[in-house]
Amino acid sequence: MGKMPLWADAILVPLISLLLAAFFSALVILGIGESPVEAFTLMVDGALKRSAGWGYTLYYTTNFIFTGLAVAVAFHARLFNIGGEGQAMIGGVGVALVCLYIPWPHWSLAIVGASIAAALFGAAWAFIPAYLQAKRGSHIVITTIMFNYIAFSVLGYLLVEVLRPTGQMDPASASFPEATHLPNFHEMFAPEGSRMFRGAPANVTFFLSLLACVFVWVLIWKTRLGYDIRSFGFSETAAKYAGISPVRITVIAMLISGALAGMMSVNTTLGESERLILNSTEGAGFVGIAVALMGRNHPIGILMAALLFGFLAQGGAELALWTDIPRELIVVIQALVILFTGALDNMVRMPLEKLFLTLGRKENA
Amino acid sequence: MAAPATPAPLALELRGISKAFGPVQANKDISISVRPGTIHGIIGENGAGKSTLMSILYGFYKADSGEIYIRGQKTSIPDSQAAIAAGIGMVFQHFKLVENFTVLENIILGAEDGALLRPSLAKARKELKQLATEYELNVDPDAMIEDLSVGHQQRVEILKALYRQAEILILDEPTGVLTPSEADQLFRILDRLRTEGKTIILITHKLREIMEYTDTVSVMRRGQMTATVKTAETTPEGLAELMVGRKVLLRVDKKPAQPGAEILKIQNLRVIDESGVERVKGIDLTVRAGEIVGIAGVAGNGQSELLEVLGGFQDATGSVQVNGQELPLTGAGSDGQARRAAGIAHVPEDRQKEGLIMEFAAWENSVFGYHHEPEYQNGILMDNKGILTKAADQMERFDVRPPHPHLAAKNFSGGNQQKIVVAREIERNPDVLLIGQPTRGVDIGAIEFIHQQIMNLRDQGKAILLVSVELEEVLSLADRVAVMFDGQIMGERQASETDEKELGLMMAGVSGAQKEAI
Amino acid sequence: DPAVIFDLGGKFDKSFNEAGYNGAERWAEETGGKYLDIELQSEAQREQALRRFAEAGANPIVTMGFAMTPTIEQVAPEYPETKFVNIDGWANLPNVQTISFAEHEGSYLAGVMAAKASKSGTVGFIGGMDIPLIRKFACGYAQGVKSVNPDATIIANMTGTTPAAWNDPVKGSELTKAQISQGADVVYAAAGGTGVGVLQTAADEGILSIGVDSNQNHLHPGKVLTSMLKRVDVAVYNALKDGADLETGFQNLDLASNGVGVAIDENNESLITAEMTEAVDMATKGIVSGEITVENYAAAESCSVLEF
Amino acid sequence: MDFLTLLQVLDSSVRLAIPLLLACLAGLYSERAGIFDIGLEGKMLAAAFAAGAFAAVSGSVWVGLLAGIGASMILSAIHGIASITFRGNQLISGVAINMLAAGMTVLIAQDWFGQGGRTPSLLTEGRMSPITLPFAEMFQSIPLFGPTYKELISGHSLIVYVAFAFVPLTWWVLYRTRFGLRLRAVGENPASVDTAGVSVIRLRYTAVMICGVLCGVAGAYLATGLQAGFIKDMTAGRGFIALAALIFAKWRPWYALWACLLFGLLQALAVRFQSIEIGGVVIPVQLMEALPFILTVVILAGFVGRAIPPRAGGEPYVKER
Ligand SMILES: Nc1ncnc2c1ncn2[C@@H]1O[C@H](COP(=O)(O)OP(=O)(O)OP(=O)(O)O)[C@@H](O)[C@H]1O
Ligand SMILES: Nc1ncnc2c1ncn2[C@@H]1O[C@H](COP(=O)(O)OP(=O)(O)OP(=O)(O)O)[C@@H](O)[C@H]1O
Ligand SMILES: [Mg+2]
Ligand SMILES: [Mg+2]
Repeated sequence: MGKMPLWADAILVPLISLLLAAFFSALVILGIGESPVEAFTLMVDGALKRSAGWGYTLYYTTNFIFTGLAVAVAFHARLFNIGGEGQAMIGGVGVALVCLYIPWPHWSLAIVGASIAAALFGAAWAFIPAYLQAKRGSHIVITTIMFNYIAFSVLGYLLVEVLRPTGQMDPASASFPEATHLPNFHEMFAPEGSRMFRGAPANVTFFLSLLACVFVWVLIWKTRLGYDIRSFGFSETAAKYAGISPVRITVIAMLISGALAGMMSVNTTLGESERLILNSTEGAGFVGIAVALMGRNHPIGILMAALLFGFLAQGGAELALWTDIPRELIVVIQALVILFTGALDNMVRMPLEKLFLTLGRKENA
Repeated sequence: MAAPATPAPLALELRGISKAFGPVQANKDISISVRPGTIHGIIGENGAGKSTLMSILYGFYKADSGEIYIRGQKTSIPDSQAAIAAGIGMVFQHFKLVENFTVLENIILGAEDGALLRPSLAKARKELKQLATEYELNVDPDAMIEDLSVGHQQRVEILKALYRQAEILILDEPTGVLTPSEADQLFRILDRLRTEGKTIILITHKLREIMEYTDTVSVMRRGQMTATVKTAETTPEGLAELMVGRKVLLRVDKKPAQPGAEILKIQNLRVIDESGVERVKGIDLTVRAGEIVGIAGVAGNGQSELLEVLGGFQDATGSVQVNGQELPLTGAGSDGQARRAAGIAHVPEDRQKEGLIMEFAAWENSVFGYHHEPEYQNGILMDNKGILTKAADQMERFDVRPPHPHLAAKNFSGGNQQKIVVAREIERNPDVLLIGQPTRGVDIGAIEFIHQQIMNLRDQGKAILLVSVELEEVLSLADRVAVMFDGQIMGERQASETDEKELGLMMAGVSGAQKEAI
Repeated sequence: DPAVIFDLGGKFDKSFNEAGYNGAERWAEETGGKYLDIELQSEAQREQALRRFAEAGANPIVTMGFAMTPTIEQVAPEYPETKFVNIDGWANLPNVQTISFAEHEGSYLAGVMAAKASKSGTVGFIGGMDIPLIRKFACGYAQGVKSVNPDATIIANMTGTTPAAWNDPVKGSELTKAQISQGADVVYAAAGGTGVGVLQTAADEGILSIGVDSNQNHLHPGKVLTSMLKRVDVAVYNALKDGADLETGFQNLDLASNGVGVAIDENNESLITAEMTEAVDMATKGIVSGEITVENYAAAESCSVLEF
Repeated sequence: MDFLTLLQVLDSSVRLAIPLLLACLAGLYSERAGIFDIGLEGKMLAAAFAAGAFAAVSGSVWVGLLAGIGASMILSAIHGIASITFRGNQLISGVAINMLAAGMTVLIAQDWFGQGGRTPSLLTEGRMSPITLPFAEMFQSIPLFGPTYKELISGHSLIVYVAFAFVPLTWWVLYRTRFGLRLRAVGENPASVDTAGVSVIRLRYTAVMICGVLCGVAGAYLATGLQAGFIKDMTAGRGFIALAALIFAKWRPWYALWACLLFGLLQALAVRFQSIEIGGVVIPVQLMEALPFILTVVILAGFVGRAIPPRAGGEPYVKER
């Protein structure tokens, strides 16, 4: 049935789209009077040629994997969860509570406890929009947007009034106990005395995010629940015919989605800042939307897209370090990548399809 | 079927039309000519390319190559606007109406006079009245499309074409969704249009309609035009063979029924829908083992709701028993999975919206609704390999074409989609089979096959409840026929002891008792 | 070369970070020197920026904002040869210079001026995000107002509870209008970019406003009563000038050391009465000599004259 | 709350509601035509920047307004190309446009003015001045009506009145004109429009462009009406609130007006009454902050029920696959 070979569809099209995005980014950089070649070299050097660069890239990647998966799971049930940001924030509250008030003997237990708390809190934050959508038909796009704002207020209140140690200026919780410190890549992989990965925030949570990819893949394509979710996503009437309860699937899909978004805070809150801070999510919830859409809602695609956005985040930081280019340039580059690989994808795909079709015809003839 | 004596210019001529959708060659070098004032039939299997050809003529698709001549003039039809200007109107198989617009709004859409609506609406209203009297095309101009029956929606489509002064009217499977009386009325209208000199192209899967109403007929197969003949000079059997490429049994081979115990027992069933309207008003019905009970009736008289209740996706009150077991009709235990567990299998009326997930591969669809059953599980995961093997085998046996389990459901033709659903439900070996509109829009090759499967199941002693708007189908399949009107059962007849005329009267609300009293 | 790390608000936030930026630019202009800088974009970059600059040999590394403190505490010991400066922080390490400001004292002076300028006896305060630092401003301001007019009403509002509160001038305008309608005729904006809206609306509506951090008097000449100066620019300038030799340890820049104060220049001369100047001088003297102690919200976590 | 306070709160509601209303109507045109648009925020932001920049440079608010509309329309065109011509995902396109605007505005502003992503402050000629309606002073002595007329109805900038006028105008266009009929149809069932001989593509582009114009006006109002220049991210989520209002309004013009006024009112109340004390308990400011959002959820759950979007919304019109 395919009009194009699989490799072209999965690799060639995104590649050309990326090149287009790069081309327009270069134009923008030229426009503000800087050198695109230099900028690109800096980004690649800083993000991919140093172990610490990789440590940052993978740290951001971890965040985007979680939020991307969160968006994707909801998407399979045809639910548009824009609330990843808020769910991750509240997930962070769960992490903080668990780490501050339970004396964990070892990080391996702490990460389990924190993951469960993050998932539960994130899921709880997704529950109300899910329930309202399922039972009352309140549009989930609005309710999740609203819940992002509400989460911000909740977090602000908690940090200013409740969790902040007296005398501390910073609206942040106390630092977590030493025992909860997650091993980072430096501690895990660097040989004695080596500077490999030093200072980079990538930590063991990265592997947790890979596990989450596998989990989502199995869940969606290998289990009854996944079958239910996809059926419901494609056709609500058919799902009803098959005895799949729309209310149940809506709620469950959103709970899983919220849990995944919440688990991002294991990486940021427990893995990086080791205390709860106000802006730990930094828009990763929104980037997750782009990641999921670009990754075609498939864990492998999401992993690739998350890597790309991780690279952009880290490469952008390097740019900001060594040049005078305003940091917003990275936002523009990200936007162009999303635009060309996501929204304008057919611009590349359609001519390629035609090309392959004529090539195929010629071969047959 | 009098054809004009003098050779007037052709109303329409297509020369060498080809069209490919990506790798699929939907039309290959097709030529056809149609004389004015005739009804020209087009038949062919599902996916043969009939709709594509007509859509090209109507400017909906663009042909890759070929020429179109209208009344002898070479005409280029790049879009529907050009087609309309050339006097072509088309009633699509899937109507192109805006559901939440009124009839009037749908009629003027694209054919407004001037930038403001009010004058256009007034003018259309007047003209509509005239057309209504002229052609017996009555519809309430202010009704919402979504509130109309399919038959009325079709009238709107025809009115749309007439309002645009179409000289050539294309109808794509117009009777697939109509009741017999609605179909009769449609053909009366078409007849009148023909006598006025308009040209009509009729796509249908029903040989009877071809034989009764058309002047000439073209047969398509796999994107090509295989023959064009005068209707008077052919036979149904001959056409069927041209279509399918082999001999087809046009009659169901039916052995006498051997009814056994009561399997399905329905008492005082009532359904009130979301908007508070009572759709089913107290039905009593039983179906016994080894028997097919057919429900006839004009669409919208509660048959759909009856099936939905039994299938577990509509709440109701009253009592339904299967094998003596009472089934809950609301709340927990009343969903589709509980029904399946109770031994009810269900081929839904709308295969695309209910019976299949169009984006799922055939193998995934082969367990749709049954995917929770232990036999498809492998620990906490689904036994996808097992399902795939089974599906491949099932597709082979049910002659699903192409027999590729990895193909998405949407890539099968309507008939083959239906076979996938029928195979899934029959293979369950249920005690009760509910089956709604089993052959709607399905080509005759597939109809033959599906009917045979239903018969086999009956002969294995299963209870079958069949709902169809095709009286002919109900009569030829069912052993007992119940007619529904306005949410009630007007009466029951043995299929062998009744005919279309009597059933038709009952469908119109003339109760059996009344008639007997006469 | 030295390096400057600006906090998430960015170096053009019209207040705190921008003051630092101005100091650095002044140094660059005067000495022809060059400095590295970065505007942080994410939390994870804090450590990255410190390390990368330290590894590149930058010295000293000036960081803006208290949020850098935990990271400095972590990174500074690994680069003992590098001097770090943390403005607004509290890090206590041998190679770190920590600079804090007595914003409450400066705000107190602003409060004194506001009370003197107010005819209605009602003055306003508009903060950015509701965090302790901003309450410190508000509390000092309120004390200054009360010192002149014990019956004065102080309306204190925060723009929001999220970082967006620093960049919502429209809401700043609305808050200003709301305060005006409640009788305020002087408003003090400690709200970053949101303050732009406050000052604008105050000017439009014909009341007086007070700027913050940098000298904002020039934004609406004759309509901005004064600006509470927080001499971050001086601190940064000095740090860069001292270079690698700078003295580490804890520095509190208060009124006495001219680290905070109120701006008086040609743009607001016309608004300053002799009486006002006198009151400000008195208060300054009192604070410097210790006769007046201004309650510090950050230390006490409460404010006796203002409820939040 | 006394009468004057009430008036002031309402006055503030109006000001806060206007950008929402314009963006909401913009979204209405686009979504009614079947093109979902979560890029309202970005378009407003781009317009605010362009309006601020050009008004500053030219000294004319009208040049600013035109520039704002132009900038917004460029983004609209991108959205159109992505979602109409190339049948891309409309949500992705919207996300990209929001980010593009957030980045480009600061980048260009910095490049042009070097003020850190701000435009220079506008002087009077660069700003929209409030219009005092006739008789405002004369009526003032009439109780209730007088102050209402003077405080609430009079004294807004031209765009406020234009925005209000757009509500009935939009209603009229949508339900009384040929264009409106086709627009609604193309959002419900594009095939019906196509087979009726009307170009789906042209209709949708028109709708998307109208959306651009209205977003442009909204953005220009922010930068030159409510404020005196552009600062980065100054839309502060208003595009998303407008989107919420649009769904809340079930894609209808009059409802959109009420929805936006309600959101404006909620925001005005939160601005006006921070931390109220009820029965000795001080409600934290964070709760007041979140109140508009909480109330939105409550209202949505309790009163509005299922909002059915235009049926073809979000789906590209694909004839041949
Ligand atoms: N829009 C389309 N895009 C791609 N392929 C199409 C499209 N429409 C039809 N096809 C393909 O073209 C072929 C002919 O389809 P067409 O709809 O013309 O058949 P048909 O004869 O009308 O069948 P049916 O009897 O089921 O209505 C089919 O194989 C189908 O897969
Ligand atoms: N847009 C499309 N893309 C790909 N295949 C299509 C498309 N539209 C129709 N088809 C295919 O064309 C064939 C016939 O399509 P069509 O819609 O005319 O009939 P149908 O509704 O599937 O069947 P029936 O005639 O039984 O109702 C089927 O194979 C269908 O899957
Ligand atoms: Mg067809
Ligand atoms: Mg068909």
